[in-house]
Amino acid sequence: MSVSTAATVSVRVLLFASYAEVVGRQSLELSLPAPATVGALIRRLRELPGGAGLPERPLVAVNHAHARPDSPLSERDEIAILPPLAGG
Amino acid sequence: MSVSTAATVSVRVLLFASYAEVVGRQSLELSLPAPATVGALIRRLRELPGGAGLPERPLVAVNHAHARPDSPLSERDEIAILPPLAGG
Amino acid sequence: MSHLTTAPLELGRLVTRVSAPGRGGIACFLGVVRDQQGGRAVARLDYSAYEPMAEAECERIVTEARGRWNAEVALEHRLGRLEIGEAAVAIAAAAAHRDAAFAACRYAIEQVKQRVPIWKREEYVDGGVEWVNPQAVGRPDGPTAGVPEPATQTEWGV
Amino acid sequence: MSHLTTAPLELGRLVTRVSAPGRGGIACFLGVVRDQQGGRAVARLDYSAYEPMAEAECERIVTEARGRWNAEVALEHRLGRLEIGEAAVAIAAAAAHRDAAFAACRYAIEQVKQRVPIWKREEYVDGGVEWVNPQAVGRPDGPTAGVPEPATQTEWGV
Repeated sequence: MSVSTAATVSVRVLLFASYAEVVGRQSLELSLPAPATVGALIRRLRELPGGAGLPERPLVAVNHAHARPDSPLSERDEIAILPPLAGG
Repeated sequence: MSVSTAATVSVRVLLFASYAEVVGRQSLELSLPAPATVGALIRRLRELPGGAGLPERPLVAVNHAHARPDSPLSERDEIAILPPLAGG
Repeated sequence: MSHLTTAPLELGRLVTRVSAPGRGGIACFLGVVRDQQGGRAVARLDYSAYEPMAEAECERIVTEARGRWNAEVALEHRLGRLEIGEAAVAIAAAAAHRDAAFAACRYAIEQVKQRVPIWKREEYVDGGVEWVNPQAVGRPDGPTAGVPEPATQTEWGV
Repeated sequence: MSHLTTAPLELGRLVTRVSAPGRGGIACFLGVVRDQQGGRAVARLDYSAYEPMAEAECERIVTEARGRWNAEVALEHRLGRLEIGEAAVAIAAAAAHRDAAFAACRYAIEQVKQRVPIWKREEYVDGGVEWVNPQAVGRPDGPTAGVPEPATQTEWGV
């Protein structure tokens, strides 16, 4: 459950493929101190149970577009943590 | 009609597409003094009626393979004079 | 236009979609499930995707090809279970001339591999199962294959 | 295997012919009759060939692609009357990976244009008729188009 105040940013996090297996879930909601970035979110995720299996710098998408560690997060963003892509 | 002796080489000549229209025929037989080359054949062709419309150095094939002006001709070779290719 | 489907891909349908009287060259690509991967015999595989983002990335790739080469690109990726020999991705790129068609087709497949969030779970004849990491191909690495190293694929963004 | 046909080309048939379990990449090309040439509206056209040599050259191209890229290439050129939008040439090249497939496909179409004795007679909407000289494209040259200049196409042999 996320709690949104002026001082926090609540986002939805999606995990896929091998990352969903490593962490043991496919989605969660997180609140981070504002201003929040992708990098801060990843650090938090890696502290959660199972989160240490995630790499320090995974591929991340914010609202369906590739993002960078310093990309800012906004309230209700959809953040996807993407294992190495294998399409094609 | 070709006449084959030790001193001549008789070949069949094929003309295609625009060259057949320029020369007014699609095939002919020619005898050339031996030893004969592609270049000598072209010089002879350009002296025939309508032959002046052929270029000095057309594409030429001997027995279904691209040839050069100095390629030798043998008795009964099939020589094709090829307008600029436009396949594909 | 959906770029993802669980149905078998049909290249002819994509060719029809990009054809037009002014387009004289159509370059296509099919990526087909091979019978082996890193020396291991593959039995079958499953593709899965982060679907809304995969659709959006495919559409961006199509738009980029149109802008760069004035080429019309149709692009489909299959999801779900595939057998050996079935096409996983199909691309058709049409342009006035062949240089642009080939360039756009090649661009599309390279960008699909780099940017579109799709994953592949391979089942091997020996009974093993792995999430495929293209960065790890050539060094078959058993059960740890599913725990990737830090991302180098697109250096965080494209 | 005949490489020349008066029937409509079907890319799917060529793809089937080159497919095999170890070949993960299939690159294809279709050359399609455009609605204009050098700014002139094309109505239709006729392809003709020096058929035994055209067959032999196509087969040599296929063999060369196999040797250089370990790629299996299927290649067909249509002859006779074609309408706008119909395919004049179809190529499918399959290899273990896409680099080789694209290289073989591109090689095949370039070599077809350079080496295979095929000619194209275009009929224009304005009533004109020309034997097409690819070397002259871009300088529409009326009735003299059929009288070519000295060959530069392959410098007498390949």
